[in-house]
Order: sequence, then structure tokens, then C-alpha cells
Amino acid sequence: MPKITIDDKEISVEGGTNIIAAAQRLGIEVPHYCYHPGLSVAGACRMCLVEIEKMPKLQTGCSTLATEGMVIKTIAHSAKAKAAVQGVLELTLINHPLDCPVCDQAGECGLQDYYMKYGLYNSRMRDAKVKKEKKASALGPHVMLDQERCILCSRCVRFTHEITKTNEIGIFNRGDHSYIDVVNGRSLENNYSGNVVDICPVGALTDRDFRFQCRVWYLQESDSICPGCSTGCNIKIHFNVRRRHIAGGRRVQRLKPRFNEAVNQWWMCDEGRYAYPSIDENRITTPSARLAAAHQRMDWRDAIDQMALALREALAAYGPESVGVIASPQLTNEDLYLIKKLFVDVLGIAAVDYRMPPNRSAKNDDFLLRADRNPNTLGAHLIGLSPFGKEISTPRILEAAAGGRLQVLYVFSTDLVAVYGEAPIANMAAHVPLMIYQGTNHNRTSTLAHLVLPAAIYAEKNGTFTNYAGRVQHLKPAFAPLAEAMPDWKILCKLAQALGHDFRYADEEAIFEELANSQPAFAGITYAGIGSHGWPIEKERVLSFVTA
Amino acid sequence: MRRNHQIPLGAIVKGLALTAGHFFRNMRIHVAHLFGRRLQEKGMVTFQYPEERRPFSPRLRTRHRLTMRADGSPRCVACMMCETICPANCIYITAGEHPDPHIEKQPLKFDIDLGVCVFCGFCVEVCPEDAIRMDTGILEFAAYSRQEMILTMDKLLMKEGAQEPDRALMKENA
Amino acid sequence: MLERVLTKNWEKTNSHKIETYMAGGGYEALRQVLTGGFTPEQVIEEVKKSNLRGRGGAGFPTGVKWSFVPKDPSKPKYMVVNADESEPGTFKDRYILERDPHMLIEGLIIGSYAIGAKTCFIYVRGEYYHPAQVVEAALAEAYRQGFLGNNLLGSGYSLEVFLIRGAGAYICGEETALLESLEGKKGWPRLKPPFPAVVGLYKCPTVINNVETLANIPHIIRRGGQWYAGLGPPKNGGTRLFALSGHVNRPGVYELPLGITLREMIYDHAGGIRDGKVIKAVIPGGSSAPVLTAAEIDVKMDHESVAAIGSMLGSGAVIIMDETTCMVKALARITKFYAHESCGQCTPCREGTGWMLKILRRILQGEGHADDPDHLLAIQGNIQGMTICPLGDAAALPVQSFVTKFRQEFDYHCVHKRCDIESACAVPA
Amino acid sequence: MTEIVITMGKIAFVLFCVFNLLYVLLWLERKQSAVMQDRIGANRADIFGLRAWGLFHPIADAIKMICKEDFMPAAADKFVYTAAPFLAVFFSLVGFAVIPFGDTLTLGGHTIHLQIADLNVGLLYVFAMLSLGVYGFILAGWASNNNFAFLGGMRAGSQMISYEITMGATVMGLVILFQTLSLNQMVQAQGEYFFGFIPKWGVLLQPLGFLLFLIAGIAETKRIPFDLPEGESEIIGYFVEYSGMKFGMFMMTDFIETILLSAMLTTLFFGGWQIPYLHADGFHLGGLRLAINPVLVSFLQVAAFGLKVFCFCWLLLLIRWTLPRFRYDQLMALGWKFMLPLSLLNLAITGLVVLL
Repeated sequence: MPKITIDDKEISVEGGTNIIAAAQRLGIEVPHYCYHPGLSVAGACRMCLVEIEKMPKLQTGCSTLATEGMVIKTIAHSAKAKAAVQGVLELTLINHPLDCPVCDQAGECGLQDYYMKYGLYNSRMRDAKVKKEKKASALGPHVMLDQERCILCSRCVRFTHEITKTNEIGIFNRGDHSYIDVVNGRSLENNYSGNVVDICPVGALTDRDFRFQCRVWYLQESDSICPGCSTGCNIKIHFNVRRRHIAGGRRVQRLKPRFNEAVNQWWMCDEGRYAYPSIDENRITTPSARLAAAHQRMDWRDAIDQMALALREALAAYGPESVGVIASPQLTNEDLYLIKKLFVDVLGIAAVDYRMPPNRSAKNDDFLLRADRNPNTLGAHLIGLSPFGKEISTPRILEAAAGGRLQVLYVFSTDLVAVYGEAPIANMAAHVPLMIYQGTNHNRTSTLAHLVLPAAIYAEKNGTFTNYAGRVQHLKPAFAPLAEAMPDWKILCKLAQALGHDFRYADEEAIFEELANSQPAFAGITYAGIGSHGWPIEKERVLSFVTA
Repeated sequence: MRRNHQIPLGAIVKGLALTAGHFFRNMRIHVAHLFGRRLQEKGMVTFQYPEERRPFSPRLRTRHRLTMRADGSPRCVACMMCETICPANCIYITAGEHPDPHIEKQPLKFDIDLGVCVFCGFCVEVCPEDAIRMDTGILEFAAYSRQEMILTMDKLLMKEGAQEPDRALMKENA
Repeated sequence: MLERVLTKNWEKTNSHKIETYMAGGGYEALRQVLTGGFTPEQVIEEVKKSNLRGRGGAGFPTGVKWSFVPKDPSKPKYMVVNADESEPGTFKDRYILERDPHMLIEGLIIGSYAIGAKTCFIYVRGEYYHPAQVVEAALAEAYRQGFLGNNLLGSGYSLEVFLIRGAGAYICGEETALLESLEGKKGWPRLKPPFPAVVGLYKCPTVINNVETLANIPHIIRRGGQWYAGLGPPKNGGTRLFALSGHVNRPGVYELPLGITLREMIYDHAGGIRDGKVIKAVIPGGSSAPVLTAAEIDVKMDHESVAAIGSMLGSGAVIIMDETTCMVKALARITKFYAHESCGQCTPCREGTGWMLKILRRILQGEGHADDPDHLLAIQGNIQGMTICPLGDAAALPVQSFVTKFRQEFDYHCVHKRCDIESACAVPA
Repeated sequence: MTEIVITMGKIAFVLFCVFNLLYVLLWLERKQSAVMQDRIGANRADIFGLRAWGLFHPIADAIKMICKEDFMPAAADKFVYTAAPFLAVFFSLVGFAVIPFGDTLTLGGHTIHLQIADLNVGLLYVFAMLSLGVYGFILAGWASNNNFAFLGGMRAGSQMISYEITMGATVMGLVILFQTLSLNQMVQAQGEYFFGFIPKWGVLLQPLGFLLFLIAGIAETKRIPFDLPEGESEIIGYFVEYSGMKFGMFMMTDFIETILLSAMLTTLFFGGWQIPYLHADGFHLGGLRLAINPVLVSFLQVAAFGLKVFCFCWLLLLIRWTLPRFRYDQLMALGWKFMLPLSLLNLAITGLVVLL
């Protein structure tokens, strides 16, 4: 543990820590462009120059590792380093176009930030800037390239070289005519291409999807978890609810990965990144009942009453065998716990499952994306929603329904038609007196349901997911549910109350507390303990449940 | 607390004398004017506004307009600086792709809600492209509905059918 | 007269043939080393004793460099010959490659033996087509004679030598860029540390030596380090090849001892300034070395003395300019070279060289501003010492020295918008 | 029967005059203030392009008021809220019943007293009506169920009480001098002369009384500088919730009270309909005599009364557009600590003089 001094502050860091990272821990900023903790060190931008005692030349903070007794002065304390960094910044800027007004990066741009902090303000550049060939051209399906804005930090090149190992991007030509481009007419097409936009410190690589949608200073952000697969990448939801004329009133503008060393580091996959439109599009906004062919809007109170009545009659007349529940691993632990508590524990219904036949075409990609495209499968399992053990009981439930043995079928956020096809589900719906679909978006299953209830989508939810490795992660709501939608747990509480059971919870945390107290797998976990980086359930505990 | 309970009678009388003096002086002049006499003496400061117009100061902020490129398209690149700085939140821009990659961005919609605008001129100040100005000399834009108070891009570009700028008045003083 | 060590065979016909070389005692040093019981340590010791300093430009003691190679046998070690001689004004290695390639080959074999390398690469500048052919032929001869290949001279030591031609980038003369190039990548210098002696080619310990450096090795082994050290002043062993060019009567490569003065070199050996003109400036060590004025030519040409007056001996390429030279134009030409050759990896060099060139061009076009010389100094100050490799310094130092030492010429250009020296002071294309 | 017809005619005449004067005052309020302030004033309302210096603006006002939404707060007391403006207007109008606007007119054998009702307690009647008028304001403030309105109403009430006392005490001086409460007799008494040629007008008999009455009168009409019940810049006052014609009635009350005050000032202090030296049969001054038709004399007297009233109206507007509003404590201090003692002093001196 070498002890070093940065700007008169002492700190002990692990061997192999570079000066930028060490300074960061002291809260001292060492400006940099090319350095990224997730990539190899390039030392190319020369912005991180610091003065080190007993070294005649300034050293780069990215490539210089801390050694015992090193005394470092950053630009805050060293006039020499400051002058050098200002000089480097001036050189970085001389050939950079002044198109901030049209650049999507404006507002989160490294050049703008450092220019305001360390810029010389008075331009000495009298000569024409270097013109490059590609202005605003697509590099791939998701990424836009502007060669003139590029400061050649090579982060994107190193990303495709070291992280995706696809090597699509390279730097071509020499000197101030260097430019980045894709290699040999290829296109930047891999499932992680969106990350190059995140790591690009300037506006050279921008997101085609986000292009011109919203200026970044209008965005608010909220921590969440990607629901796209069982990895549960930590993300930030960037949304705009203040200026509703922008992007056609869509609330979510983009998703960004959030650093979590144990899950996704700095990255996320494109499949998850670009899946956000479902948050605002094609949403179920009000409860509705199917009358003949069309759905007719109804009150929440009426919908709950109708459900409660049907359930009560079915249970009284035909017993618990007449009700089937298909839960969903898209739901949070809190929602799933209440499903189990209400239907299994209180009403004694056995036909409850959340599993679907696995989709054979989905595969793990050896990095972040997993074949299981549900965020909370393990959570559902650990809560105990697999009553028939290993065997998936969903087909049995559907069979019972098609055979007219069910009075009520309650489907949560699962598009049965997508899995089983239109005809069997339509046939089944015709044989069940009441099929309830509670979900976020319209789909063919919701069209067939007799009663459709709008549920809050993950961006509107407070709750937890358990990822494939047993890490319980907290997602926070970015904004209130759309229109009349409600979080699933609230709907369940209302239903339970209508059935005469006293389900009252102050908030999601109260449900989780009860869950943690009743389910041994979750013992000892609290929202505070989960924090922003999650709580790993010990492997042995997870395994004992998975095998049990 | 000490309060001044004195009644300034002297000041009241003085004040009444002053206002009465103005009254009689102006009455005299107004009546004289009616008969076309003593026209060089001005009895009032009022301009008979719609009939009689004052020249504007060149710095006066009047209704907005969007400046154009040589081809008649807006200079605006939809950077949203004006929308951002606007203290009244009365500017609504929707951005889109420009066919020329060297311009890149253009406004698809550019609406200003004059019913909300406070005429502070920040939008003009902040524009990096000199795309918006408040120099039309147009001050009369009352409308019968809120919707009519919203200026669309065509109106702002002073295209056909839009209110003509009152430039004569602007120039007089310039 | 001075003893000629490296150039003694050059005038002979077929000097590049192995027969000619062996007739002059060639490959005897190799035989001595491989069969005479020399250990690698002894070879290194002898080279250390000789005070041989790298001839590529930096002047680092060769023996010391070799001793940095770890003895750890777990990784292969490589010997790389840097024949990417690209510095403007330098052409000495080309003469060795063309006229006495076996001297190099013998040297590299001994050097490889000393560091324990089993593979050696000769990286030849792309434009050196003919020299490369000559060396290729010489290598074939050496293989035939058993000086290369498996089990050299029955010693059990094996060595493969590959000749690789560069693609014409100046930067590949920088040793780590050269390694990148050898590995098949873009010629971008690497961050140091780690140095190539520890992590070099394919992440293995690698020694990179200049052609002239290695050409000295056979002589050192054969005649002893002591003898070699005695040829030059203290700490500067041996003779040195100086490439004289510019406005002298007899430009060319001269083998001279270190420590000779620049004046002697120009007037006694190169025949003085052409057409009896007056000398104006000299660049003593390749175009990247700071320029010297006529008043400074009494300097002794060894590393320390030249460094003491603020320049460097570099690759020994001496460029002489007479009174008819416009220094602005000369600097513009030099800067153009560096702007063209900057690899573009790190910001100061990539952007700074181009900017300096733009300013210089503008000055030459008569559009200079009074503060342009100051800007040039400021920009070079932002490049010098801030870059990954020395190319940044190489581009910055001439600007610094030209502008400070010949400031009046720059000011004249900026103020009067024309040149007062060359009537047709054109802009370099 | 004839009496009734004549009385009806007089009532109609008085109302006609009052409302027309009201109309003119509305115009004058705008125009006079404009002229005083070097402006032109409202002049844009036109009928077929005829603008007539803005004379149509009061019509436009009326149309606007009548057409406006008649808003009533949900929590208001519906009946009182609606009744309040009517009360205010009513009590300010009935005050005119005892104002003599001329002497007598003999037409076709009938001698018509140019006064609607010659009460022998006319003065008390006017005060009574003025005091009742305040109910309109207090009730408006209370019925609106709005704190600011209520505050305005209360202010109006307290202001009325404060200044009515001064007013009453001041007028008592005149009562002592004239020995009557009948306004007509007071006017008659002012037809006499000091030294045979100086008209014996109340203002000369009671100069201090006149000043105090004027000030207290303005306070009674609640106009600037005593407009605290309204106080547009602070509470807006008792009519804050009123709109449309109900608000218009409060506004009318303001102007009617101004006219009433002017009429009172004329009657009590400026000789009412008296024109100096003009008697029923013509001018008398020293030895000079000029015979005039009695009908013309009556006409001249009515005109003189009208002119005097108009002049006071003008003066009140001048004051209204000149002075700033008092602070509330200043208002109270002025009323109780300054005007009341002065009016009592005035009464005492008058009494003393008469006694001596």
C-alpha cells in the first residue's frame, strides 16, 4: 500500500493504482479524455499531466502508478501543470468545430466542461481548421460519427478492441489528418455499440436513437435496473417530464449504464439500452372490460369489485381449484411476494406459476446479455412461486382453463399468445368465464382478456429484482405511473381488501421487510443494505434453494 | 413608534394649486387648439396612438422573427438555447435532421407563445446563430384566442401572409 | 591521420561481398566470441569498457542497455536492428548497409549472443530499397557460411535474422513505434515505462540498436574495448560517422573522432562553404536538433559539449546553411516534415505541429502578424516535453531555436510581409 | 292630484339632473385628470366614428358593466350580497329629496317650491340618509365572505362614524346661526347681506366650519385621499368580489355622493340657489334695479345652483387627482384628534358670538 501525497493530502492506495484514480479518491479532479477505468491506458490526450517531485518532466496521471512517497501536485497546486494542461486543451480545441449548437453532446461534453474550467478563452488560432471527410454519418445502426468533433482519444477503438473484441473501429491516417472510422467498410454492429457513445468524451460519436430528441440539460435522471434480462444491469433512466413538447411527449429519452463493479461495470447491451420506448408507447392506461369485441373503459373501483366478486363466487362454488394465476418474472420481488401471499397463502390456490417454456433461440452472449430475458426469475423462485417443484405448471393451468375447469384466470404481464400462439389462447379465453390481464402494455393476450388492468412499468416502480447470481438490486421510480396505472402491489392490496383481507402496506419497503422476515433466502436484507449497488445473497443459499 | 400626525395643509394647498394650474393652462391651450391657435404650445404628451405613431427606439424589443439563409430556410439550428434561457417558457422547438450534413440540424417546429412571452429579449441575446431577432417593429398582436397568440415558424419567418414588419418606424430613429 | 574503423572497406570494389569483408578480418570477432569461450557477460563487459554510445541519436551507452535485459529464460528475447534511418540530413546507415553490410551482420550476431536472443529483426526504412536488397544478399551469404542459422560455428548458439522493410513512416524510427510496426500494427509509440529491454517485441525483452552502433561491435571485440575507448574523448568511445550536407563544397559521410570541432569538420574536411559564402547556421545532429549560429561552430562534437550549448549531437547529421538561406523558409520546411510525420497519437504533437506549419506558411505568404513568432514559441512550449515520444520534442526544438536565434528574420517577415534574404522565398508545397 | 304630479315632476327633474351630472362626472373624472396631467384622456369610444372627446365613454362603461358576467362568490350570502349595492345607491339618492335647487316657480297660477320635500328637519334627514348609506358598504363587505372585502367594509364603517361626528358638529354652527334645520330656510337666510352688499353666505359666517365640512364630506364620500375602504393598491375593499352592474352601482354611489356633497356644500355655505342681488323681481344693488321676468329669475337661480354644484364637483375631482391616500392611522388621528376638537371649538365660538 504505497502512501502518496497529492496536493498536500496524504492517501494510501493499493499498488498499481494510477494517479487519476488515487486523486479521485481524495476528491481531486485530474482532467482527462483518453483514460477510462474500464479500458487500457493510452496516454494520448495528455490532459492528465501532473507535476511529481523529483521528476523533471510532467507526468501523465493515467500511466503513472503510485509509488511509495510520491509527492504529486495537480493543476490545482502546480502552475506548471496548469499551464501545460491549458496548452494541451488549446491544442485539442484548435481543430474542433464550433458546432455545439447542433451537437447532442453539448451539456455533457468533456471539451465544454474543461474549457470552462481551464480554457484560455482568447483564441490565438487564425488559420483554417482541418476539414475531415465525414460529417454526421452513420457508423452503425445505433451510432453516429462526426470525424471533425473527434479528439482521437481512442476510447472507442480500445472499447471495440478490448471489451467487445470486434475491432470495428480504427484510427486512420496520420498527424492532424487522423480520423476514426470503421475498418474496411464494416459497420459498428455489435450488441454493445451504444457504449462507445457513453465513453466518447466529445460529440464525435452520438446516439442515433437520441439524436436531436432532447437537449441533455432538460434531462433528469433516476437510478434503475434494466429489466431486459436476468443480469439486471444497473442503469440510469434519463427522462424529461418538464418540457413535454419534446420528442412527442415521450418521457424517457434514453437509458445509460450505471457503474456497478459486480454486475455490468460501465456497460450495458444495446438490446436493453434501446428497449425503453415500451415505457411510453402502447401502454394500458385505464382498466377496461371486454364487451363483445371491443374493450370498454371502466373505473378502478368497479374493476376491483368485479374481480373480487368473481373470485369469491368461484372459490365458494368451485373451490380453489377453479382459479389459476400466471405470475411473471418481470414483476418485482414485492409484487411477487404479494401474489404468493394472496393467492397461495390466503386463498389456497395451487395453480400459481410464473415460468414459461424456455425460448430456445435466446442465448447467453458471454458478456452481459443472458438467455433468460426476465429480470427477476430467481427472485420469483426464491419467494417460492414454483409450487410444483421443478416442473413448469403453466401448461397445466392453461389446459385446465381450456377444459373449462377454471372460473378465473389471472395473468400478470405475460404475453401468452407470443409463447403459445393465438388460437390456443383464444380458445382458452373462450372457456374461462373471467380472464384478467394485468400488465403494462397492450398485446394480443390483453386483447383476449375479459378484464384488463393497467400496471406500472419498471420505470415507475419502486422495488427490487434478484438477478441470476442472486444479487438483490433496487430500482427506483423515475416518475409517477402513466394515466391510471398502478403498481401491481397496490392493485393486489386493493383486491385483497375487497376480498376482506387486511392487506395494508405503507410502501414497497414495508412489503420487502415482511418478505425478508418470512422468506429465509432474503433474511437480513433491507433497502438500506441494498443501496445503489445491490446485495448479493450468498451463493450457498441461492444454490440450496435452486436445487431444493 | 413615533408617527407624524401633522397634516401638511400647506403642501396640500400647494399641490392643489399646481394641479389646478396645469388644469387651467392645458384647458386654455386645448381650447385654443380646437380653433387652430397656438399650435406651437403643447398641451399634452399623449400621442394619438393608432393615428399618430411614435418612432421606436432601435433597441426596442418588438415581435420576434426568425432570420433566413439565402435559400429561405431558417438560420436556426434548433440548439434550444433560446428555449432554455426563456424565463417564461414560451418557446417550443422540435428539432430534426437537415439534409445538408454541414448544417445537420434544423427546427421542424418553432413556436413562440406570445401570450406567455415577457419580451425580455434573452432569446435574441443567447442565440449563437443570429437566428432570432426582435426587430420587426410589430407591437400589435392581440388575438381572439390563445391559439392565435402562438406564432408558428412560418409567421416567424415572415413568409407570405404574415404581418409585415413595421420597419419604417424602426429606421427613423436608427 | 585519423584511423578509419568503419569506413575502411568502403572504397574497395565489391565491398558488400562477404569475401571482401572476410579478407579484411571479417567474422573473426564472431569466431572469437563463439568459439573462444566468451560468455555473454564478457561481451557486455567489453562493450561497456569501450564506452560505445548509441549512434541513433540518444547516445545511450550500449553495454549498459544490453545489461538491462533480464536473464530470465522464460521468455524469448529479441534483437532488433533499427535501420529506419529517416531523420532529414542523416544518411550514414545507408552507407553501411550498402557498402559493408557484413560488418552490421557480424555485430548483430555478437549482440544477439550477448543478450541471449535467438531471433533478430532488421527493420529497414521502406525507401531504402537498394540497401535492403544488399543486406538481403549479405544475409544469404552469411547463412551459407554458417554464421547464421542453427548451431553457429558449432557453438550450439542459433540465430535467425529477418529483414523487414518499413512502409515509410518516420515515426517507426522511434524504437517502440518500430516494435508496433514489427508486430503489424499502426506505428504508434508506446508509453514508457515499461522499456523495451523489459517489455518489447511481443511483450518480450528486446534490444533495439542502431546500424552504426552494431557495426562497431566486431571492431570492439577484435581489438578490445580499451582500444576503442581510446579513439575518442572520455565517455565517448570510438569514431563516429558524420553525414555532412548543405552548403558545403564536399558534402558526404565522414568518419571522424568524437570531439572534433564543427569548424574543423566544415572547413578542413568538407572543403568549406560553397562559392566562398559566409556560414550562417548549422544543425549539428539531424533536423530535430536545435540550430547553432555561425558564432557557435567552435563547439566540440561530442554529446556533452553539444548539449552544453543547448543542442544535441543526435544522429550526427550536420546540415550547414550559408548566408543566402531564409531561416523562416528553412524552419517551415523542417516543420512541414514533422507535421507530415507526426503519428497523430497524442494531442500536442498532432495538433501543434500542424498549427505551427500553418502559421509558418502564413508568414511566408506575407500574411504574418507581429505576434506570430511569440505564438510559435508558445505552441512549441506546449509540445515540448508533453508528448509520448520524442517526435514532439523533435518538432518543437527547431522552432524554439530558429525563432529565438533568428528572431529578426521572423519579425521582418511578419512586419514587411516579405523576405529580405531570398528574393524568391517560396512556400514549401 | 296636481300636487302629486308636480312632486313627481320635481323628483323626475332632480333625478334627471343628478344622473346627467353623474354621466358628466364620469367623463370629467377621466378628462379632468388627463388635462391636469398633461394628457388627453379617454377619447376612443365612438358612435359611427363620432368621438366627441370621449363623451361616449360612460355609455361604453355602462354597456360593459351590464354585459359583464354577474359573478357571485360561492360562499357569499346571496340576498345581502345582492341587496348591498342597491342600499348604497338608494340612500345616496334619497338625500337629494330635501335639497332646495331653487326658490319658487310660478307657472300658470301654481307656485311650485323648487325642492322635492321641504322638511323642517331637512338637515337631519340628509345626515340620517348618509348614515344609512354605510350599511350598503358594510353589508357588501360582509356578504362577500372575503377577508379583504370585510376589512374594506369595516374600514368604511369606522371612517363614516369618525367623520360624521365632525360633520354634524360643524353644521351645528350654522344651525345656531340660522336658527333652523330646514335647508330651504337656510338658503333663504343666506340671501341677506352684511353691510348691505356682502352676501351673507355660510362660508363667510363659518369659514372654519366650511373647511371642516369639506374635509369631512370628502371622507364621507370615501374618495381620495380618504379612499381607505377601497385602497386599490392594498385591499381593493368591500367591492372586491363585485362585478358587472353591481360593481357599477357602487361606483355610481361614489359619484352620487360626490354630487350630494357638492349640493350640501352649496346649500349650506354658498347660498344654495341664491344669486347675489337677484331677487324675485330682478336685480337690486344699492339704487340700481333691473326688472326680470320671475320665471327667468327662477331659471337663473336653478342654473346658479347647478353651476355651484358643478364647481364643487370640479373641486372634489381636483382634490381627488392631486392628493395621495392617507395612512389609516393618519385618517383616524385626523378625524378624532384634529377635526373633532376644531369643530367643537368652532361650535363653542359660534355659540359664544351668538350669545354675546
